[in-house]
Amino acid sequence: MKLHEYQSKRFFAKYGIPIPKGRVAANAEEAKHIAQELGDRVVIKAQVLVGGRGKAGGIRLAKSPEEAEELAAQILSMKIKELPVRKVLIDEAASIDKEIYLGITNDRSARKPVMMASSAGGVEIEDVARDAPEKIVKVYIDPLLGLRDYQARDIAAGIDLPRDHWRIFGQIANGLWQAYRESDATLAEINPLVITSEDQLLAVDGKMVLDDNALFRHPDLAEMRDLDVEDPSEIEARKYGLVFIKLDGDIGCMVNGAGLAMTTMDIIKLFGGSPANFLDIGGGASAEKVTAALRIILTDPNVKTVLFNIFGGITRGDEVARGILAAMNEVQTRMPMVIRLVGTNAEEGRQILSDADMITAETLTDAAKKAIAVTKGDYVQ
Amino acid sequence: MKLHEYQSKRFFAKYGIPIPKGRVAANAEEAKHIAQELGDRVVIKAQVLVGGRGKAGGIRLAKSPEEAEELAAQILSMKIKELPVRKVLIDEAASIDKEIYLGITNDRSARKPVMMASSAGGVEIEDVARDAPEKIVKVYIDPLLGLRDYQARDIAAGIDLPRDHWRIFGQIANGLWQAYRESDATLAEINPLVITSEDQLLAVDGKMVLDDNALFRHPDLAEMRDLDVEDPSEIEARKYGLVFIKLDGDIGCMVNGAGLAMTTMDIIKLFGGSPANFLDIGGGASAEKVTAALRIILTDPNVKTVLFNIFGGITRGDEVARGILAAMNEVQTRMPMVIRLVGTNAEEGRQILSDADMITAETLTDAAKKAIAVTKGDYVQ
Amino acid sequence: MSILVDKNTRLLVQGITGNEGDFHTRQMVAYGTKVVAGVTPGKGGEWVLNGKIPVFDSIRLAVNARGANVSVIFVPARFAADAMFESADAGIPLIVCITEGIPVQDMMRVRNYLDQKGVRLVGPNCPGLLTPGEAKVGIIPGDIAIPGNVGVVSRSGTLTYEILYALKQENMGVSTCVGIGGDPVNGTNFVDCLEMFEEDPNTEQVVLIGEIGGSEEEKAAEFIADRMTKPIAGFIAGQTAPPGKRMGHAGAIIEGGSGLAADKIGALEMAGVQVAQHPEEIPGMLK
Amino acid sequence: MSILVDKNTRLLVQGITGNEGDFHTRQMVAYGTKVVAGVTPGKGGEWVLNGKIPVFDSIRLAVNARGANVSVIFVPARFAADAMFESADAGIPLIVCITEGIPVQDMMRVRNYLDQKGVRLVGPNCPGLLTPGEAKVGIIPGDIAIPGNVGVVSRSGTLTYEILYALKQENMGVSTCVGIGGDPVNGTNFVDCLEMFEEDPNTEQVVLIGEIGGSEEEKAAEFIADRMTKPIAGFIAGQTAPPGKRMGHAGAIIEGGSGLAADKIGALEMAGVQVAQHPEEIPGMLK
Repeated sequence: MKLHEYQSKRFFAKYGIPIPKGRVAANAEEAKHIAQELGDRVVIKAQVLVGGRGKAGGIRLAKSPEEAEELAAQILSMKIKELPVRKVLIDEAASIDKEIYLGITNDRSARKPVMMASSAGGVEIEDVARDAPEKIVKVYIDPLLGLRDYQARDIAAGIDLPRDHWRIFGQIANGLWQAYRESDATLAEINPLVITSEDQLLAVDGKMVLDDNALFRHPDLAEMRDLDVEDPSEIEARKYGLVFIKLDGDIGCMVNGAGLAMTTMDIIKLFGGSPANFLDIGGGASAEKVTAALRIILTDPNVKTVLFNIFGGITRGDEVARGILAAMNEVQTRMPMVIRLVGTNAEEGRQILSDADMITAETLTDAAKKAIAVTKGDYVQ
Repeated sequence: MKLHEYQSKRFFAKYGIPIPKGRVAANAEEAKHIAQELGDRVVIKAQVLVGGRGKAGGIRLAKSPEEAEELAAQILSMKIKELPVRKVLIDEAASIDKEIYLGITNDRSARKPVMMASSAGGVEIEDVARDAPEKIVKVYIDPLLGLRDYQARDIAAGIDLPRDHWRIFGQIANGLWQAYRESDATLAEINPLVITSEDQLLAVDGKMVLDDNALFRHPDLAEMRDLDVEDPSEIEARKYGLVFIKLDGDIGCMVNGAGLAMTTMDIIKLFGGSPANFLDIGGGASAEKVTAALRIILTDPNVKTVLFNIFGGITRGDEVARGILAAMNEVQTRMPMVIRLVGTNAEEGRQILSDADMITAETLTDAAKKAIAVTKGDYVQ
Repeated sequence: MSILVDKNTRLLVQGITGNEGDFHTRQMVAYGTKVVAGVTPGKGGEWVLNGKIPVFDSIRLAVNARGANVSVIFVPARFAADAMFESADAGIPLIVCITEGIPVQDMMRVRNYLDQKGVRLVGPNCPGLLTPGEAKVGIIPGDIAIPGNVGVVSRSGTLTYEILYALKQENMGVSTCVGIGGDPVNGTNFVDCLEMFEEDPNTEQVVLIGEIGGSEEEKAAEFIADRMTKPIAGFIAGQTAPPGKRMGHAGAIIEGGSGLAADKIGALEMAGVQVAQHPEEIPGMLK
Repeated sequence: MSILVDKNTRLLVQGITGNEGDFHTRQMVAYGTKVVAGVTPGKGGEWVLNGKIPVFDSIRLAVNARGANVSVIFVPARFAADAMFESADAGIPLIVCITEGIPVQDMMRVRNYLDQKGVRLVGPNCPGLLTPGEAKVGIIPGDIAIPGNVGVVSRSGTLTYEILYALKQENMGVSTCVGIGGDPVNGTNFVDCLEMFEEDPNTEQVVLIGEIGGSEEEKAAEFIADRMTKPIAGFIAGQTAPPGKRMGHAGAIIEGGSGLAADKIGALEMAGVQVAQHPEEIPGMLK
């Protein structure tokens, strides 16, 4: 789950990281008031959970409250990468001498958090990693011990930060570690961390991504979730404990297990079809879950066929078949269905489904080929 | 540094440990008001930093605000083990079904914090350790990982706590760990942790001892230091970076180094004398420190002789001697002095002191014997 | 022979009285696995499975009383880290964690702690281990594999079953199947398993099932090129997965252009692994 | 021969530009110790001691450039834990921490971490190490000991000097003197040193100087009874110390009736140690 810039920065501030004075506005008039309070020059920043706001015109400098009002109105009427801008952050404008990148993320190979910094701030760290990897300094943090002071100094030295900033940089690095740690973040990033012309360090932009699995520990942060960023079917799927990801093909997929679901998509593609989605219904295949999953798949107008791929495992195939039938009955659709069922009592299950006029398959390849044929209209029983 | 009961309990409450409603009063009238607010039955508890308050009459139950006022007045006029009672805590009285001990301290052998609990609460844990050690359950806490939930459960099971209290006990144990950890305590203790007749867990008494070496991290806690508990000369000594402990003999000791200072006391005793104090003036022997130390020793009317034992080490003996003379000059005393000086240029140093009519010695035994002789009035040059 | 679990496995089930724990304990016992104890805090003293298996309040009590040498974890995600710490502290040398959805920072702490203690972890978010005919530790259906000489290691659940099922259809047996799990930070990885399979005299060939995300398949390829003598067939799921999306498994995500299926397939093929286009090709690739 | 430090010691000084660090670095260099580098964050690039010793911003830089194998710490107490972590992470195998007044919870974390890494710590709150004629690491005055066959281990500072001085007066030489420090949680303890002295061919007898507080002397007595063949003379300071008071050293306190000098003396005597009534008796007890 991503936090907005203003949420991230407020959270950082709790851990002693200096941020610009600023507030959030949902309309132009509010923006004007905030600009009046803050004084001369303010920055109006679109609060959307995608990159590239700047290029899209979502970050603008205003030299008067009136200009702030006008620009806020403009930005609030924009869509950036299809996401509507619902809020703008009005920040005191900083005069920037130098921009630094400072972030923490999980390094899965090292199984440790890694703090990264670069003297090339203000651009995406991935771009720096590609174009000038030598500019990135990394330290691995022992998850049981936390960031140590010497590590923050090593980073400061590594990005050639002037020595008179080392102490405050150490505090900021430690604050960022605390923020990351206390929120169960998977990413906590200040980009840019600027040195102002008054020689102060200031976190001008901030970004946090939280671990969805850890939100139970952070109900206050979980409440900040912005649903705009997600496809409505993906949100709907989460309610039922399903994982759904919309794609642009025409064969809807319903599979139990993430690896098998990916494999099902791959095999459809391999034989010339195109998957409409990734959908993992998880363990078992209860009528309730199948019903919800089917409804979600059918909201996609591109879908021409639905392919079920259920590896029964411990669940019996006849039970799965009955669950599917119950779901069909509930949803009432005429969409063609290809169902592959494997495992204990799979034959009985397939018989039940055949009897109900569904297309069944035994192997994965067979199922994929049948689904493609049905979609293309050249399926022959 | 010890915290008072009310300070400890307030600190515990920050970490989610349930404590009785209550407030502190410095006079009887306040005590009455607090009792009125709290309702029926209150406990009036002397806030002094010594054990045995209860036996001394420093903890009393009041059944009305008027009784609270009267008892508070009594307690506030007491001295407990020579310490004046300056504050009383007025707590809502709990109806107690069962008393538990729960504490964390440092185990120096294990080099880990240890959490201890006992179903025999309400008495000193040292007494339980002596009389019924099998009643004490201990778990060692990995200082890098912290208390784990299963350890709290192990404790709950170990003291036969009914299972329906395990969850809340786990929260209390974790809160106590956090309190200990966040305050750099060397002891954090709830005694008793009671089960009330309403079947609630409640920390009725609390005690914290903080690590003096870590107080720089906790300026808010450091401010709570109660100077009543310490000898005024010990407080004065701390100001100068000296460690002074008053004893009841008549030979004042001034030594550089803690081990040597103890040894000097031991050797005085060995040869039939009696040390008036432990005093470690630390590294070197600057005139300023020696002056302060001498003043502190001389505040003790029992002192008849002062024995200096300075192992010069890297500091030159002649410099030490001049420092001592400067201090003498400053303090202006006629107290007899025996001075033992060893190390580089020690001979020159001893010469300087002899010339100034002081008694010098080369060995530790010689010095002790001379000091004892001077004290007894039978010293012959 | 086999790796990790066999007929000497004395299994302890953490969370034995929960729905999952209860169901799968029955399955494991039915398979013939020696389940010696269960642990559910607060339920110590009960007996489950018709009085066959004693339940303890803590791992230490269970280990003292019953001498378990493997623990399998079915407790909910929010309690799973503690369950692993408890097992490790009680001296269990092999922990198999089935639980899905454990916070990744928990897993970083757990993994670093277990490494210090020299405790092996399989999972989390994995189907567990199966040594056909000897022991089933976790949730892999027992009837889809027969004993044999193929070692199977996989990041996936049902996809693994798919492979086992396909092998069984061709009458090919398995030495041990290890589901290492789909989380970004886990215990035992591909290289660990390949090393054990290389050492295991009863494993003659290996199947490796990877997926998008991370770089464990690339590390496996490196190890295979350097050290493996036994033939390997592989499959990588997620060739059609879009970047930036977690494909069900917390670890299955293409990030900043890394973790792509194509890169993994390339690395494995360079190391001499036969990579299948779909799982049903696997049996045909083995001898 | 000797233990821990000798002429192959390549020493790094943490906090070299502070008053203490500067003063004692001069003393150590004057003694002949090979001081190869200093570290003071923010002063990297400077040279101290008339341009003889380079200063680095971090231990890693210093180790990379100068190959230090021992580090001695003179930084203030609030920075000392970090200094020890930094040295350990940079791969220094022996850390000698002179600093006094380090919070005990810091020391518990440091000690547990160093143990994981297999790093040896001497101190904190100690005078350091002296192998007469070879290396002086810390603040023990070099001129109060001559080379010889007596190993000295002590919890104290100036009291240790007292013993060294007394030995020198009798023309008795020292193999290595180890000040293990007066803090309740420290690194190397009596048993560690006794074990090393027992192994060291050049040490023929040992002096052990303990004090009140803790139970390290009792553990030493146990080790001596079980394992030591070399003769030992000892002294315990604090026989007249009142209970409940910290006698200068953070670790020198009699708590709840334990840590008493009498108990320690008794235990050592039971183990065959000759315990002196005062330090000046020690030389006469040795052969």
